[in-house]
Amino acid sequence: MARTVIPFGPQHPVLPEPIQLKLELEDETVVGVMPIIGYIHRGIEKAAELNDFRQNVFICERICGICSFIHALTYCEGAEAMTSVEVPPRARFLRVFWSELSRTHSHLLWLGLLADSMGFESLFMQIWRAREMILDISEMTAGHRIIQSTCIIGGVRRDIDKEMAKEVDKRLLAFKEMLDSTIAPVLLRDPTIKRRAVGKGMLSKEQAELLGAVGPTSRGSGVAIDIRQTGYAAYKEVGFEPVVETAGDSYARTLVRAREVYQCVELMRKALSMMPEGEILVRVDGYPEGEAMSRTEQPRGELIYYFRGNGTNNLERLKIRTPTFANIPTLLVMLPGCEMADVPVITLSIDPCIACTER
Amino acid sequence: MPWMFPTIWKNLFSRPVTRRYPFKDIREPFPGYRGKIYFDTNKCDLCGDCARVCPAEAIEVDSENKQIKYYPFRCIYCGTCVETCLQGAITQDEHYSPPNTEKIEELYKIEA
Amino acid sequence: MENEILVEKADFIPAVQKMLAEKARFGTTSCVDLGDKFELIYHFEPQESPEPLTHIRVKIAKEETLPSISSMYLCAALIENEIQENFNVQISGIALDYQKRFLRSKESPESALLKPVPYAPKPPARLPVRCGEACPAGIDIPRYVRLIGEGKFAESLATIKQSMPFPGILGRVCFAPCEDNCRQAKQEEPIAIRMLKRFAYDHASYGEKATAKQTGKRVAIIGSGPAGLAAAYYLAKMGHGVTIFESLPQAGGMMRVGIPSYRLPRKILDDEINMVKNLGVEIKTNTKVESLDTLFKDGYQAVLVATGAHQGMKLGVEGEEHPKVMECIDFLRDVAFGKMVKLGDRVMVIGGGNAAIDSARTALRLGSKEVTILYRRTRAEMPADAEEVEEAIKEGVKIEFLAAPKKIFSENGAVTLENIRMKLGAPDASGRPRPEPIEGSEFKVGVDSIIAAIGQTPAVPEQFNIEIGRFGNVIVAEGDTFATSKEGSFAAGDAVTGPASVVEAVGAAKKAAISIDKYLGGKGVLPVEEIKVKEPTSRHTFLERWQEKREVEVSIVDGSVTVSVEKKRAEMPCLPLEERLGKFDEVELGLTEEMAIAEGQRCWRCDLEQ
Amino acid sequence: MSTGWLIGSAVIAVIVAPLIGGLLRGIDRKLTAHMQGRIGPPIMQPFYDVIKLFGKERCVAGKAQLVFGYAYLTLIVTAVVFFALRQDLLVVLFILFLGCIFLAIGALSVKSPYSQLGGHRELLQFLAYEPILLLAVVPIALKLQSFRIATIFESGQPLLPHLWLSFIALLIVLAIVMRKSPFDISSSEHAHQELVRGLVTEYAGPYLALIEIAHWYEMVLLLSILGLFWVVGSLWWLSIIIALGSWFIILIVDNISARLTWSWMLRFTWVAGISLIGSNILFINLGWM
Repeated sequence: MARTVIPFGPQHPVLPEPIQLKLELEDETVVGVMPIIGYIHRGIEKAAELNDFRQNVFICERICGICSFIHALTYCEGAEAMTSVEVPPRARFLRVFWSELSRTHSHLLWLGLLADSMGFESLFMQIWRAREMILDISEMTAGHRIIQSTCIIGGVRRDIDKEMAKEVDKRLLAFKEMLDSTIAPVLLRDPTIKRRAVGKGMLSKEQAELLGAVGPTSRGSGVAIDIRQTGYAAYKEVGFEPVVETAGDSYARTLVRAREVYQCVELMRKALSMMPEGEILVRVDGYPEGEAMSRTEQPRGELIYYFRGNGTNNLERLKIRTPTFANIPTLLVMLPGCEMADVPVITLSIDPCIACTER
Repeated sequence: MPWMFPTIWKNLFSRPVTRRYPFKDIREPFPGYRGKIYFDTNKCDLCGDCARVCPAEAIEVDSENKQIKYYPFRCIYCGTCVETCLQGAITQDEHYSPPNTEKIEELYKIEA
Repeated sequence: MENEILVEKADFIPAVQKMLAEKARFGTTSCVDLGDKFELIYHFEPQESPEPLTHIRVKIAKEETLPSISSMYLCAALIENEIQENFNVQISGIALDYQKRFLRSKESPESALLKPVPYAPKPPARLPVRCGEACPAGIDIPRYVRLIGEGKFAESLATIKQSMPFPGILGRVCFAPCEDNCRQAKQEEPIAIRMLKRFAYDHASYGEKATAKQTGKRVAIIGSGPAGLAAAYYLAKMGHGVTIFESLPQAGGMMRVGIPSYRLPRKILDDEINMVKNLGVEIKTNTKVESLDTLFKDGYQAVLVATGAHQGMKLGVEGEEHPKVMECIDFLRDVAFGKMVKLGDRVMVIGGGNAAIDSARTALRLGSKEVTILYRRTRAEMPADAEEVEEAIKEGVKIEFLAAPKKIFSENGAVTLENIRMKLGAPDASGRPRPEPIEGSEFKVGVDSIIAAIGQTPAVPEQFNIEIGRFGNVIVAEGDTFATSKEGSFAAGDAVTGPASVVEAVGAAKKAAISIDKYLGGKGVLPVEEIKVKEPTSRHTFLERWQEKREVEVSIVDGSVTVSVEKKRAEMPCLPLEERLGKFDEVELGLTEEMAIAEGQRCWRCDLEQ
Repeated sequence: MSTGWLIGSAVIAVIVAPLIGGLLRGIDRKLTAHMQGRIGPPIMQPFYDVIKLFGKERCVAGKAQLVFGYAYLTLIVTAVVFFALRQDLLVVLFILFLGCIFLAIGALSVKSPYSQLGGHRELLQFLAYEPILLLAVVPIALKLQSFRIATIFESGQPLLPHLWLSFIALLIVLAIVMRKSPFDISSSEHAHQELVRGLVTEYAGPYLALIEIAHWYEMVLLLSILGLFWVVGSLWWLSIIIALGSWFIILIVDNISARLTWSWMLRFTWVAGISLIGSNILFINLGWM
């Protein structure tokens, strides 16, 4: 059998981010895979040590272009813990709203990319069309489509008044209607999609645990871990159940994300309706001192920030562990044995965000 | 396969949802969009707060020469300077700043 | 931070191991440069996610080396590697093998973890196979053959033991209907299934583990032949108290008295009988049971009649009562119990079954010079094993085909046999051509002894008071339950079927044991040991497997020569001919390990075929 | 029909076929865009693309590849000429096959793994559709006792009522030749695929333009073969409708299905295509059609 090494990336139309997978092929079957990261290291951890700790919010927000709000939120949670700031309740609910908005948009983006990697262009366009509705809500409420910049230390910068909340609710319902009528049936029933995803990229529950998989990747294998259960922001008040699938294949991971989109819509509507009146921002006087750890659930999984301050304007150390970084090792289990044609689908099924990974 | 058919059939006979940006049918941005940054040279008192809070170091205040340098290609349009300015000298409108072929910088001469 | 655990470098690994034991999930590692030292903080999430994190902090000097935890948490490898690169922290043990499998570290060897999960992790449903269906004992043949091919001899033996208690005996004397039905025989030669069974017994040991609780019920078994022993084995395992009554001085029945020791060494037989005894079975030798009713009176709730077929059939020719004419079964019994039997130089054996061959070969070993077998039909119709016939001919036994005795009388001090030539006629009820005498072709042969080996019938004492069939003197037993006409008594083995094979007797005894257990109020479930072996998950097609076997060798030295190597059936190593005569040493020596493995791998595994 | 007229039509075919092909590609992209709710490129976009490609630097991975690229174009054009001259249908098809093989060999002559795999897949694709294309001719010949295209024109009665099973089989072939889902295996229409348009990855500039033009020829030729199914009688214009209709069906299928793998394609085309044509042949022999 002919053995070929195919460089899948670092620049490849299927994976628009720079990760390289050196695929060892025997004819069309993948027998070995070697992920190589490190193409876009930006030194954000170091930059965060050099900048004012308040400005770091905007830097951390730009670690990832898709789940930016949640990065900002994680940073703020940690910074608030260090400066002993109590975030007003209204701000916490708003944070839930925006982070779910972020998650919805991320999952839809991913579902679109998945459809594209399967060559299902019309579904891709349809999903991104639905995503446009979410981006409109983002622009309406936060002022920007993707990088919302609404979360700062001490609360949030913008409020959502009653009128806007009503409008948002209307748009969310329209969005759900669109999902129900055009996208969900195709994702759930289309035989060509199932043929491409069912049984591809198997990851068992034990492997997911041992390899430290997080987020939908582990939930697709039946590991019920969702950091939102810890109840940061206002998740405790809003309340939710993690979405878990047990099959462990690419299709299961797809279903986890698709179901989470629906869950997000519910959470956003709940957060808006439960939101109490009051302040949205408090003054932050202190300087970060001591250590803190903050964890949140990003669309791709658990995001961990570790802070260490010494009472000055700057942080002594900021450590960021992103979910994709934890999920990359699972590729080594999922890819060998699959067909070359399934590589894009399987690789995408962990929703790799390389910009996150490299920081 | 048939589950996608109604959607594409409907799309085929309805108006496309994309727009010929920036030539035709431009949608007005939502109120509150964070777009271009302007400095009001009459109001500015060269305190330099904006330069200090700017996370991207896109603003440089030169109090000796009484001028402000603004780098739109560094700016991340977070709007922190607008919130910070006590004089209300910085404003942000609701339009995207246009693309450009070179990295320009804007110079504001402060009169006061 | 809360939940901090400050540890020294020496206590670091034990602390992490403690986290591992508490099933904590590893989150991430942070490193801080303290100028002269590094501080590493390992963050763990204990069990459920709403609980707060636990942090293990360790400070090391810059030239010191910290042990890696990636052998415990594989997911830590990537993070430790990153810290190693970014901070120049020396971490021992992580050497990420990017070339091969990315996450293999020095401490964790290549594990199954990094192999992909097959989509269908369950082994494929297996198909019924012809060899297995042919086996009267229902042994899972393809499985034990495969396990030998994989070198797992103990598991293989356990597989055999699941359905048949005497692999040592049947590995030597089974007539192997499985091999006749082997599908591979159509394309190549059949798999040497019997030899592999013997190999498994010789090269692996097996401990009886699965035994049910004692039930307190008692069963009497009459006859310690294969059927009796097998039934005793299973009944004992199902928890019943079993007593075997044997009229002969030693247990074993036809296996002891009918099969010569050069085919079945007495040691093997004794081992197998001891194995049954060790299960708590009592064997009363030299005890003849006169009546079933006395047994029931003695407190046995059930009786199994397994008396076998020990009565030789009459030749039915004139002069049969001549003193030099022996029944083969008597002859073999006498030899087996060490009685001196004088045969003389010229011996004539009449019959074509295994008993005839055994008698002839035994006669050779007793010192007879000229042993001839007289058979009415041709070799193709001989009921004896082809292999046995082959061996007999090798050893010097002559076979006179198409001839039958007509008259036996004394002439000039020797026995003379008048025979008649036969020819094959139309097929009879058994499907074999009926031999018809050719008139006027009589001829005379002078011999010293004559052994009649034309078959046996059961001899069931009348006092047993059970129904006897009209033909062949056999006990009438119900097909499924093996129950006889008498309440509480059962029958199995040759006594029911007429003379048959060991394996058929064992198979029948197994069913009879189940039936007896049900009669005694049990569930009729045989206790079976679980075997832990990985079942194959791949399904090759028949064609692929067939081609696999034909290796093609290409020699590059002298141009392109292709040699196709066909894997042949293993040849059983045998005792050289000159060492056989006069002794009763076992002729077959058993396969070597390499031969057995090669033979096991030769199997096509029709049971996995798609 | 006079020889001069035939030669004239051949010349016209060679000139007009790529124009039609390019135009169809343009309309294809526009329609696909509309189905996806987009505006899409201008209809003339394929021509702009090709013109732009011609203006680019000449860059080639290996001389052999160049030769194979030209051979592909030449052979396809030859096939079109033979078709226009109303020659033997078998000759047309075999020239077409030869051309396609040259394209695959061209891809295989480069060391790039993408190109190699693409070429390999193209051969598999070839294996999938060529037997069907070839077999589809058999029922025509059975019906008309001749493989010549001229005979179809002279026969005076449309083929479709008798040969609609073969026609459906040919639709599968059309989808493969147009490289549409679910069959866009060797070079996906958009490069968002694991092989990055494997087959033509290593062609660039003017040579890529040549390949593109050859594709147009190929598509028009295949549509013409589909048109043969109703080329005579008073309703001759139905042949154009049939060709365009089948082209439109392929577009729809492209938009409602995901790309599948080559092993599936091989199985599907062989089972579906051959059984369709086989039953057609059977029915003709039984006199049912």
